Amino acid sequence: MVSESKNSTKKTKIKTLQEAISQIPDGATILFGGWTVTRKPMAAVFEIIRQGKKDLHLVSNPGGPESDLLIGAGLVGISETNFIGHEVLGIPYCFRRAFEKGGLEKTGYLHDDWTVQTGALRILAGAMGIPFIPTKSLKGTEIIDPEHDLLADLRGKSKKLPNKKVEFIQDPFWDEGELLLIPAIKPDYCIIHVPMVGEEGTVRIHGGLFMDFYGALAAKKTIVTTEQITSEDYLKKQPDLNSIPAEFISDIVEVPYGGHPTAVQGMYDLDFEFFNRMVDSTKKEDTYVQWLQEWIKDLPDHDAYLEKLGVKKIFSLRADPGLGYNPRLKRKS
Amino acid sequence: MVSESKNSTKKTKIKTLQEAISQIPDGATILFGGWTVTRKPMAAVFEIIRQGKKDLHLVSNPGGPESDLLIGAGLVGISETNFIGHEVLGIPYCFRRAFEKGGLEKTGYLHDDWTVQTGALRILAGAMGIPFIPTKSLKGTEIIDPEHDLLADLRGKSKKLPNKKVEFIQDPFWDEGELLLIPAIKPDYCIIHVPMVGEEGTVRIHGGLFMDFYGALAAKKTIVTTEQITSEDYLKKQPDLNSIPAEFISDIVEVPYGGHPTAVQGMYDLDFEFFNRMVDSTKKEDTYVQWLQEWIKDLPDHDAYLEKLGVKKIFSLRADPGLGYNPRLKRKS
Amino acid sequence: MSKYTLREAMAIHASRQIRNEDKVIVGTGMPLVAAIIAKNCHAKDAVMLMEAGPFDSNPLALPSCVADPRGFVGAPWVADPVQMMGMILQQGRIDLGFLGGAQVDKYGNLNSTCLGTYKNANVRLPGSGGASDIGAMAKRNLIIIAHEARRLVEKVDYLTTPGWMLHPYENGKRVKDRLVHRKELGLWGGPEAVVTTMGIMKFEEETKVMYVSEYYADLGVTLEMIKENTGFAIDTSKADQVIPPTEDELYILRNVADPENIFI
Amino acid sequence: MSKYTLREAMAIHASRQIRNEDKVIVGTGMPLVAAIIAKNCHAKDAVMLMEAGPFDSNPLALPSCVADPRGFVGAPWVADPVQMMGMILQQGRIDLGFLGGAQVDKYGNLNSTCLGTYKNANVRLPGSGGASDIGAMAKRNLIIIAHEARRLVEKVDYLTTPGWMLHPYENGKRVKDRLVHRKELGLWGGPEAVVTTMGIMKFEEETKVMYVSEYYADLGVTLEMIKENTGFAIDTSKADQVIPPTEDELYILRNVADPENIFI
Repeated sequence: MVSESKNSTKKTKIKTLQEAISQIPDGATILFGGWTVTRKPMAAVFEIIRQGKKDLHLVSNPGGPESDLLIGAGLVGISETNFIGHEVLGIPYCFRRAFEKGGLEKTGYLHDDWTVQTGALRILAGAMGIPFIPTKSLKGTEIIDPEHDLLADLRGKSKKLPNKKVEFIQDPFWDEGELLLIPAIKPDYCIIHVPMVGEEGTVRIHGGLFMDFYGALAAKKTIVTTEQITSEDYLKKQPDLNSIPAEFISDIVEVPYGGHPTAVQGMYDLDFEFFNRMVDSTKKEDTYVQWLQEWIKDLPDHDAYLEKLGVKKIFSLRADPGLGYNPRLKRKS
Repeated sequence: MVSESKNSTKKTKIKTLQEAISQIPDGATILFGGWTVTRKPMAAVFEIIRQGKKDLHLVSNPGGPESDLLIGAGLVGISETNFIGHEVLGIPYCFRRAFEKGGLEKTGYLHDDWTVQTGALRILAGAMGIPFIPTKSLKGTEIIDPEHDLLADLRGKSKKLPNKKVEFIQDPFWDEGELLLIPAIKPDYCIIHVPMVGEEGTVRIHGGLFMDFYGALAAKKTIVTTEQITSEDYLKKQPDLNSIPAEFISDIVEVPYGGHPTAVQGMYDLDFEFFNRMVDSTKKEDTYVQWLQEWIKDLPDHDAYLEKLGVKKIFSLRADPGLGYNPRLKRKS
Repeated sequence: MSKYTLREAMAIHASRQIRNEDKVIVGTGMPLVAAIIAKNCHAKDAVMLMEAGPFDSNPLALPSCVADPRGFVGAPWVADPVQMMGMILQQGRIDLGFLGGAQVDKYGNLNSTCLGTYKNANVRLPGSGGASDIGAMAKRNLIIIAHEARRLVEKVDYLTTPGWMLHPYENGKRVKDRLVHRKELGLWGGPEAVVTTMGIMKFEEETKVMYVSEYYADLGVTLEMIKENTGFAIDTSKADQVIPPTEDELYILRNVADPENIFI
Repeated sequence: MSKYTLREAMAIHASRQIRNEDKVIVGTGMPLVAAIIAKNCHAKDAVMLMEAGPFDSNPLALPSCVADPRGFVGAPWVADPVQMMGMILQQGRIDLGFLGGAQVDKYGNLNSTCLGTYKNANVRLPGSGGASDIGAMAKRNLIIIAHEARRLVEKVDYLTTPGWMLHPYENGKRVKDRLVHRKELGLWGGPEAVVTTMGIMKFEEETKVMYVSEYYADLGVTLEMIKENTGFAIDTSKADQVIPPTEDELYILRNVADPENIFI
């Protein structure tokens, strides 16, 4: 009934990675999609490092290599998250160093600990446009101990932080006793990496969505990097498979292997070899500086990164289309 | 890695409609899936009428013909809902009668008005296992006026009702001012009708899920009636298309055209002719009694209902597989 | 020029309130008709949403209701009501809401619950549905209603959907002798226009009282007729004649939006 | 009988805690290995869940983490973390949680946040992840940890995940001189067993203090060794020898669950 060939006045959202990242100001609150070592928007993270964005406020829940690498590069002021780590791929050395041996005092890095559930619910509340949401978690833990609240001095002053970490409340409705209210997360930017986006922004993700849908809604702007841009008409044929509508995507960037070295289900597996070398480099500040120089700063852009990676490596990571990962990959070095 | 041919100890959930409905006690709180005149579990509703369940407590949000017909049959004690109606298909006469001209005093029917958003959030809170959730809706309306709260006398006494209708709260986190807390809905039973279920209970719904997923989680038990039972192996091939996991389904009942006379996207369209006659009958108590006798009570079961409907009628409603509805159906009589 | 009815005029003038690129949430009936006209005329990029789930709907046939499979055709994504009403709407991401109702008062408050008293109604209506939420949380709202004195009233029998001026609650009780601007309750948005079968009403900037902005002079409607058919004293001093429906709009309404004459 | 290691014994004894038809939520590492053993041995109907989304996972290869595409294979449905942790877990629908950590204390409280003081840690760990939530809200919990005196401690350096006895909060402050049963805080469930590299610990019905229930006598573990390697005085008076791993279990562990030796 509505004519297919609209005389659209819409501006294209398609940008280069440099353009998309350059709009992010220092101090921005950023939620990275994906989950620890899966489908993280690594090309975008590397471009953030290249552009040297400062004083970033990370709210990924959980964080993975993107958080550890940004902390190690000295670009993070605050992180509100339930986890920063590489799962079985090693220790998040940069994050560890930031805490240990007077690290916090030296760097001024502020960390706020949460849990997977409460981190997810805080993003959900952001997506819902409500300032808080109740949870039955956290009771009896030290996560809510005000003595450990590194953000205490900023609360009530910074508009980017909730006035309190949590609030206790008695259930007025069903006699369920005491529970906690936790504040919404309100990111300036959400950055996600996905297998497929329509030219207007409809997102299709295979398998786990993780927090990407909620993050895209919670954020003021959402930048999506994608393996490929496809036609909206193709995606419309199976709307039940689409994950985020175009209206909540601000910028579209095509970056093949933009999740490397993390895994993108159905596209390519985790690059265990590369990942291990990357994590190894973070063991010490100077080796990490070298790694950053070699793999990020000396390269002008993601294309150059891929060229350096090489065709053989890229093809070796390809996922089995039936399984979504690469069953022939050697996982243990 | 896990062997496909499990030596399962699981009991089958597959039952007859009579068996599934007979477990429901009088006074049960029931959430019917679907949305107004789409994908309502009508065969189950008709069986509830046949079995004469009394004093039901309905929490469908919104309600459609199922609510109006049950109210008209004198089987409903309480309804907490944002809407009871047939959309463009006429007036919900039974519900209207219950309110008008001393109807409430005569029948003792208690109605509690909500909105689509707050009805949905109340079910979401139930699915989340939290006793309440905040909303920015309802402010300034009479929906929250305690003078209109027909359930006021029962609150604090009945364990099936929240102690209060709403609670005002000041946002302690983001200076967003006053908003409302609304109580979770905790149904005893959720009853949904779907196109397809695996033999263990994995549900696949095409198009709109409405509140079915949340309802299935919020309820203590979920009965699913389905056009067809299929194999779990078939459904596993595209997990991204599945809607509710088997673990949250208690009972499975195969009832072809179990949504009739409402529409089931991709299967059959709304039976406008039948629906109109049904609604016409509800204009007066005696004509509705006759309709109930003819179409429900005089028929032993859903099979007999379908036989009475006839093959020609059934085939005439079939949806175009590309469109999901029947474009040739005459909608206006 | 073709002849057209007051109801057709209402649908077309309502459609003109939709701007290109608006995300507009529409309900069953005239709102759907108006949105489809707009998408086929001046607002091709408008994104049509429905509370039951369709998102960016591009239907080939007029949906009977917001959950009709017809409304899911051409939609690139399907929401559930929690996502649509609890996230997208509540976050303030919907530009325009389309509302109907049995009564509207001079402040744009709507009633779709009951006529008479709540507990012993003369007429019990289906209830809010999503109207109250949309009235509270869309950035702008548009009301469509037949122009009759029993519908455009001084005060609605029951306030289902918030307009501009509202009774606040204090200590859980509705303060009936005080009216405040919706902003004082933390509500954004508000009704922008009321499109009736006689014209287009808007609201005074200061007082938020309804006045006649345009009227269907082309259909013989006079300002006197509007006064007679309005249940409160309405200012007609600023009223202009509407720009009549175009041939294109009428064609789209009759042949594309509602060829089955379901709502028109 | 084949030889096997303490770590292999730990994986197999942990797997035995899983009952058929349990809905069990597992994390990266040993929990995944144990769950896969259970599903291939005595608990074929167990439903394996992961916090990142996989629901009823039936992997063909050991997932590297809870978001690894390997974990999505054979799953009939995929949750998002709000659904998994904010709905399914919080509603009390998960039967068994599998937890690890850097320290566990005598009440089954776990630490996965830091060693030393929070603000100036000796070792900063990745943080709770889903552990704290699972410890709070699964119906039963199982802890897997290497048996070392620095890990089984009198009191955890930081309480990430609630066990049995907890300091309550009053007026927003943690009351450090009072310990209460988790039920007093409205928490259900609680840790059922701690499976280590030396044996299986349980908790006294009354005091909720950890004791030795079974030990790996088959591997030469003695009760003295357990006492020496436990950071608090542990009751060994009720300890039985475990039933050793079967050939089947060892075969499954080595050839099906973790043939790549990723965690074992």
